[in-house]
Amino acid sequence: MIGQVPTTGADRMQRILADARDRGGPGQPMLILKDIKRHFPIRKGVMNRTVGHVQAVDGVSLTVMKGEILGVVGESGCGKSTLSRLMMRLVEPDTGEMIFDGDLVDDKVGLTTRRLRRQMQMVFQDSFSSLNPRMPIEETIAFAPMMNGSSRSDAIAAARALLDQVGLSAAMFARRYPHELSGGQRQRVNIARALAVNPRVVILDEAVSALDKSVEAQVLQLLIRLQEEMDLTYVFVSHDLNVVRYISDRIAVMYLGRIVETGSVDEIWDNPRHPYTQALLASIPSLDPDRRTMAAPIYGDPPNPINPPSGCRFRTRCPFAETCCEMHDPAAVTLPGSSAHAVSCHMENEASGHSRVGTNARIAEVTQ
Amino acid sequence: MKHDIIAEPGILEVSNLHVAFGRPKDRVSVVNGVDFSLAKGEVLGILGESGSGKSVMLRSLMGLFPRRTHVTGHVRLAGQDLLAMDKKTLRNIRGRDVSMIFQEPMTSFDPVFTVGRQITETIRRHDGVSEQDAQARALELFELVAIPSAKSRLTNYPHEMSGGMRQRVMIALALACRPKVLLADEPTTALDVTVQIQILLLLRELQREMGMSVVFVTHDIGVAAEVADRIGVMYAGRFAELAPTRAAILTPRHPYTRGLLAATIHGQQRGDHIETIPGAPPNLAHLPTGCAFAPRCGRSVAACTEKMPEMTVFGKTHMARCYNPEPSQI
Amino acid sequence: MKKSVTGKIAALLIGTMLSAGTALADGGTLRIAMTSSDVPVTTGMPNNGFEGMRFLGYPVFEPLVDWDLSSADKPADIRPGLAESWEIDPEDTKRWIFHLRPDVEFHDGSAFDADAVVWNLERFFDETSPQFDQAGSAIVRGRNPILDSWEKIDDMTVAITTKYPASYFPYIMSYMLIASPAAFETANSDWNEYGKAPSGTGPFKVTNVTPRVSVELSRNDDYWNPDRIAKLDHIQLFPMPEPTTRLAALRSGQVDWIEVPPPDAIPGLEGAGFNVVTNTYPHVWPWEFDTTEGSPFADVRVRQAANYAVNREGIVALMNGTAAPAKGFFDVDSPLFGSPENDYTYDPEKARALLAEAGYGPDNPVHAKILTSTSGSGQMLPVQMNEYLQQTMAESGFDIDLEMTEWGSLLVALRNPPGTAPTMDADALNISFASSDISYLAKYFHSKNASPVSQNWGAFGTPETDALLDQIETTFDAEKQAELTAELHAKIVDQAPWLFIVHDLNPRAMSEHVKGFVSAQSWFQDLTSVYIEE
Amino acid sequence: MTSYAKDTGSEFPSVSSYRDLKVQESPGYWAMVRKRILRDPVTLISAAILLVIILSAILAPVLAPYDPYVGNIMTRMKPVGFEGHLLGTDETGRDMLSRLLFGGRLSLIAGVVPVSIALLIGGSLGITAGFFGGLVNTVIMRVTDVFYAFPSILLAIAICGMLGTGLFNTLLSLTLVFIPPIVRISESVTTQVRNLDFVEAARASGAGSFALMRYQVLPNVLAPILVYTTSLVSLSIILAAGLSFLGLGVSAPAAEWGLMLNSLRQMIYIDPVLAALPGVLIFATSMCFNLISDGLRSAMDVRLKV
Amino acid sequence: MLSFILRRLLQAIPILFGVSVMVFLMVQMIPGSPLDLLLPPDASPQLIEQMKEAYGFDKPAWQQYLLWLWQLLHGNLGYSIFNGAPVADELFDALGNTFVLAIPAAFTGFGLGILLGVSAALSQGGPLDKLLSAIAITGVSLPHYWFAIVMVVIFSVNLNWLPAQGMQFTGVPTTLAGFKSMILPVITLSLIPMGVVARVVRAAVLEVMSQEFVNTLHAKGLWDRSVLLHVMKNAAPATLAVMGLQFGYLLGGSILVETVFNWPGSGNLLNLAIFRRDIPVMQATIIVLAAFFVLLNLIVDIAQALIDPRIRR
Repeated sequence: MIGQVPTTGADRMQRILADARDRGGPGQPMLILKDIKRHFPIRKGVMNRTVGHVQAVDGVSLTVMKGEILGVVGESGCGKSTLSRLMMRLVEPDTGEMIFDGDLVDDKVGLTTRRLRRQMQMVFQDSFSSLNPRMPIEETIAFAPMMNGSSRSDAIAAARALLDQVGLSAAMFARRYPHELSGGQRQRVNIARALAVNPRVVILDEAVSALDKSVEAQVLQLLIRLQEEMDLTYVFVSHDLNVVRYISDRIAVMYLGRIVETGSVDEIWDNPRHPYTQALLASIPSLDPDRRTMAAPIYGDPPNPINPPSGCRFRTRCPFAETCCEMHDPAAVTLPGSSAHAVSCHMENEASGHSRVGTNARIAEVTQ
Repeated sequence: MKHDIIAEPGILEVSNLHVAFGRPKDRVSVVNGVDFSLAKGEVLGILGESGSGKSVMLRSLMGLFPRRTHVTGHVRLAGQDLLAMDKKTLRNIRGRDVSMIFQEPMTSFDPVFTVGRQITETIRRHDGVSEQDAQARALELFELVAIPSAKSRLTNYPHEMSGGMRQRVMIALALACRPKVLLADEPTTALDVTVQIQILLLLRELQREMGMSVVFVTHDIGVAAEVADRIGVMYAGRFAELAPTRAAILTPRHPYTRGLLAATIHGQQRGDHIETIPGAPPNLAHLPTGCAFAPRCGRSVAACTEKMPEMTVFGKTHMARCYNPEPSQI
Repeated sequence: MKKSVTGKIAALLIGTMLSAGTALADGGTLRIAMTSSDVPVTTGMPNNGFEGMRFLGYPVFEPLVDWDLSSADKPADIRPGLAESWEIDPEDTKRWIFHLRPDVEFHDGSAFDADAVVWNLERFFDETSPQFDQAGSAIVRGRNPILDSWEKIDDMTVAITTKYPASYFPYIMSYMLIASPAAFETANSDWNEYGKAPSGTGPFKVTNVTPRVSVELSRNDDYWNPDRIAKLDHIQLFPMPEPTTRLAALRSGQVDWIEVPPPDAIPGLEGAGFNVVTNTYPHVWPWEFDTTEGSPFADVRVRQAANYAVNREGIVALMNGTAAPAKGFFDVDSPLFGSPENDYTYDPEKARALLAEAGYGPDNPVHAKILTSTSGSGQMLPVQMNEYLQQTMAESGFDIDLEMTEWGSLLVALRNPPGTAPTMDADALNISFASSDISYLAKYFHSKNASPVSQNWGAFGTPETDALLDQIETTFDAEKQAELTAELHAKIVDQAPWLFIVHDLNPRAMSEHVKGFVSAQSWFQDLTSVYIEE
Repeated sequence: MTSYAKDTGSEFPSVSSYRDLKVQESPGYWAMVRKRILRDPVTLISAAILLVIILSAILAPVLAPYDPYVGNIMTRMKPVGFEGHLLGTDETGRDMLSRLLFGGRLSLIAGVVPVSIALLIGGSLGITAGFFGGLVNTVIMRVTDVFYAFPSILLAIAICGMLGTGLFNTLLSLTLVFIPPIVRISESVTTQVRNLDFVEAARASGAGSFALMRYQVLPNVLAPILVYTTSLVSLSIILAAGLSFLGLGVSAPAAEWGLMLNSLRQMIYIDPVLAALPGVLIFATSMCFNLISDGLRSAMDVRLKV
Repeated sequence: MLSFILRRLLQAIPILFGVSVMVFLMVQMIPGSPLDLLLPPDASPQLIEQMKEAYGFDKPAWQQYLLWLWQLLHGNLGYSIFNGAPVADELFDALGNTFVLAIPAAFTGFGLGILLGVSAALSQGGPLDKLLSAIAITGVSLPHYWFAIVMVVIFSVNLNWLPAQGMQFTGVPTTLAGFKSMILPVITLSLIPMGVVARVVRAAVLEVMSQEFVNTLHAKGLWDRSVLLHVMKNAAPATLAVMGLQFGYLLGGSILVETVFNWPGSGNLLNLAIFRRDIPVMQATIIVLAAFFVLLNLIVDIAQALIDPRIRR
């Protein structure tokens, strides 16, 4: 694969399907999450009883298509990092299932975690803490292949090749330690490490968030290039809407452990339907001194995920909240006309009884 | 260095500020000659990447240095040189005439005292009022920064509050004694975007109401654009460019400013070309002679590697430190 | 006015300071630092060995048969105590009749009589009696294993029967002290309570007990024997197991009298004006050889060789003159010493010759392991002394291996036959013994008393010595008995079941203010003659 | 920083060509620690003194002018500088210098051996507990808590007092004393490291628990555990000497500093200098270990973040 | 907070249980019979059996344990084999005597330690820091039993200012002589806590001072003493933890100092009990000291939680 020239979409799909590991064919999404839940218990009191749960991920269903870049966006505490770890099986889900290229991920009957991880890798946000400070970086990169049976010399050679490929001169950097690198360089190493097992899917958990602006762009471009060259599928998790917009084909918006809206980049940007998505977009600083933001679209911080609001979780900050929002969880509604655009809001659901159903209410109208 | 851009002396005058850390033999220069003047009621946004010295510069405006810091230059607040004054006077000024907001609202509060106590102690320190009066003032401040159920919030410990609330408390604390100058060190970086905008708007509003001068340090151009009247772009401990916000963003003259703007992802879509600045910020311990940006600069000329360019004034209020500035464009 | 108050306070303070440094002068208080690690039990049967008897036994309580401690010049012997006289039942050599002393009162005012004696016998020998004293019983029975039964003949006469005839029975009876039955009732029949305010008949009364800290004795003005009414007002007894601590306490004036000062400190003490009193007493510091098969000391020649290999003068020098050479169980000057063939001088040549005879040589030294303790009652300076023995005996062809344990373990080892685990494979034990009377001879050297029965640890025994011992036990004529004893002792010296090393000279150091002390040749001392002169 | 240029290129040499690539070496963590220690005079001097003490203990048979167990009763308790005896003689006339030299052996053994064994056992237990967490952690840590409920000196004395005297029992009791604190410290640093992203990342690579512990966790927890452990050596020396001092440690005639201190105690009124010598050595050795521990701590406490 | 305290109390129970098992097991390891020392050397086998029965040593170990535990839970610490006295009386007397030393030693050691530690931290890197740190490290490196002897030689024997040994009072000192008898033991005992606390405080204060909020405090214009108050309160939990441990060591570790000064404290009692193989006394002393140590740690936990609200969970 190394050394191949990026090609266009149809060719790409051809090559993705040509991978010997492909099992599901063109119609099969790379990854399907079905109603995944993960709650972390909180222990308290005299007997150390469980008195509550952090509802980190609370019923997420998501589909990642082959070869696409799915952006997952949300604020801190919305569960997006837990979602990444759930996909990698670093955290086991309480309920729900995950299907990888048609195979159920399950250590007993389906694709084992170990085999899953040969096809799926992850890049963490903190470039420093995700590298072993006592290991030269080439060994960090070679670690996974060695654990999967490569000889040491093969793995090291491949690691050095990867270093060059992610833009770090192997001759200069291979034996360096993480503290000798800058943040951007470290993140390149992390990317190389993820690619070392030749995965099909890479989960990028806030992979560029800690970088300086000038470096962020470099790394993003590197990611895009690698994705094209190596025919990868990305799940790109970030809080930065600008970056998500730039890199993604599709976007999923998360709020308090749930997906509230999914759709193509353009759909989300041009026609955000969920009030939260609208608020997010409206909160981005304008970068135009002549058109400064005059009012905050919503007020307050996201609620504590330990005791999330009943019904629609956004209702406590939503200007359109009504009783039905408190009573019922909104189901995901696929918007007519755009098969990929789905929203979990009572205002999109005729049966919900919300007074603004069908009005296409805009949060900007309320706040201005 | 004198500059005639602002006619009357500002509330805060900084001249030839140098800050270096460490023992003489392994000294690292972090701030390498900063000059600026802050007018009354002005918001100066200072933009820079990590390691540009922006945070250290900001803290030195208050005389806050770690151990073994070597400082030269002048920081004049209403004519008084903060760096030359005795400890006692400086302490009387801190928190009263100049106050500060920090980046991480979690770590900026003492975790073992209630937030109310942390505000009242400042009020009592500077105004010498009774605890009761101080509490009443704290409550007012809480209401001013729009903290819901303010009264009960006063008895909260920092860890019991959300990030946005903590930052509001931080602002309340900074405003406790109606300072003339507010120094803000990346106050919204740790916040979510929906909270960030609230804080920015709050700051903007309070600044106008109180007529404060603000120095606002950030790495996010968007944030600077939202609040600043003027933007200074720092690179390797110096201002590369200092210009009114509009000019800085729309017609940057320094290649670094332009590169930064180009590399900032804001509204671009998949496939859009992004011009990136090659390389990484310089190592402060081994700065190149000449312009520190020259090794990464696409417009560098021979002179760039020889001598640091002086601030050049373009138009009335626009300055940049460059031998070969970007052409002015609209 | 104000000034005078201040002055009073100052005077008070100075007074307290002074009192910390010196004794309360009026009437005289003697402060003694004992070697024991605790205050001996005050119930009338003190623990802590003979030191306990010395300070909390005889001064407070009295036996039927007491010790005459009035002379420093001759070995102390028994004298009438609470019994005015005693005799053997002419019809039964096992039955002894004791005539009790009339008009004796306990400290609590109750009368001493035959009932009191019987009550005390029951205390130690009748498990069913309400006053049975477990701890005291163990001590008394250990010292008096032959007592069998008793009977009250009349108010002032008691008869005691032994298990077998034993001529030395009166000596054994000297270790059983008589406590007041009435006081036991006052103490709610609880020996622990009793210990807080005990009552005996002795010249001193116990007036204050602070566990592990001190005991205060006060003069019994109503003592029955006007000649022995104590001169001292009070005696304070402090346990101080550490020699250095005792030394420091004496030198800093905290006490007036310390037992066993470190020998090295004696010249310094004397130089500083302290009196160091030494005298011989019936004590022997030996190695008890394992004489059983398999031990190198099974061979009498090796035992004799060892006795010739010891530089006793060297040890005396090491002990700074606080010890005397021991060439037998008794002191050489004792009439009971007899005339053995062997005179154990320091003679490495003779030792080597004997070893050669026994099959040892320079390339084939005698390997032997000696078990001793790091400290203990009467052990003197076991570490240094044994290390010195180890050094000097090497010249004569002994390769000695020292095993140091603590006092308790050594006592356990003594109770177990050689070769068993508690003895740690030792070929000899180093533990010091009393040699105050002939009752001990049977205990240590009769084969019927081989461990674990009694204290003949090395299972020594020859038909000759056993027969002599049997004869002594049934000989009631003192002169004849002494004759036989001397004969036996000479045989024992020649057989060398022990390595005879030194006799302790029982050093004690006291300040120059302590007067009137007569150092008896005994484990025990009479404190009634002592007084403090400022 | 020329790496950027590579971003746009996409032609790469084949993997096999990297096999013999000449790679610039970089000093690792331990090299940095070494460098920092070499610049720390206090640690270097302590190490030098300690080295002298250790060497003289090892070379005692060569250096000692006399047999440490044989003396002459006629020349006992001679002062420092006495003819033929540089440091005088002890209470049975043995050469002090020889005994102090040999004494270093037992004292150093008593200092180093229990701590080393405790490091091995306690470190393994602690790392295991920290790494696996859950039930394993609970069992190990609760048992440790029980041991921890005894003040260390009390525990050492209790164990020694019950098992009896001797070098072996001393070592055993001290080992038992040091295991719980080492377990605690190992567990806590391991728990910290285990939750770092790089361990997660390595786990995500399919590595087994053993490989994770060996390659990812161990190199990162070793430094703090080692630093802590070296500080225990000093305590161990003092405790061992204290046990001998009480008569519960090694027994005579062994040359051991604590025991010598005890037996020379009575001479403190006669020749305080002589009596003080073993104490001075115990103090010097334990001080050296403490200073080295401090030096290691600051040398290893490299804030690696740039 | 109440639930926190309750939970900590409950957590202490299994530890105490474990401690009791351990103490019992340790005592079981003692070679030989505990009665050996009590019995006369020539005791008959019958007498030995009889004594064993009287003290319950003839029962299987687990029965002995349960019996002991049962008695323990009823506050009965048993009776000394050696002198038959109730262990509790003697032990609580002894503990009192130990406390009389430990409490002033703790005050001295902790006070000096905090003073030293804070002063060193405030002059970090300077000559004062080096000097104070050297004093602290000396405190932890000195064999204090040796130091005690040296002090006795100087102050008691040569200068004759202070008594060489012994406790010159009962209960609490009321006379000058009483106080004087405490001086040397207290100084000796306070040496280690002084060193340890100084080192911990220095580290804790430096750690706190490196935190961002200290900048906030300075930025507020607070006086140094107010900043120090904040720093100290933040450093308090770490300091308290080490003080708790050290106080425990003062109680348990006083054995060496009590031996040198012939002080009738709990260490002395334990030493005696070991020496005499007096099992009930040994067991009781160890378990009471351990229980006290557990209690102490509990108090420290609670105090920490009171100071630092983040710990209350």
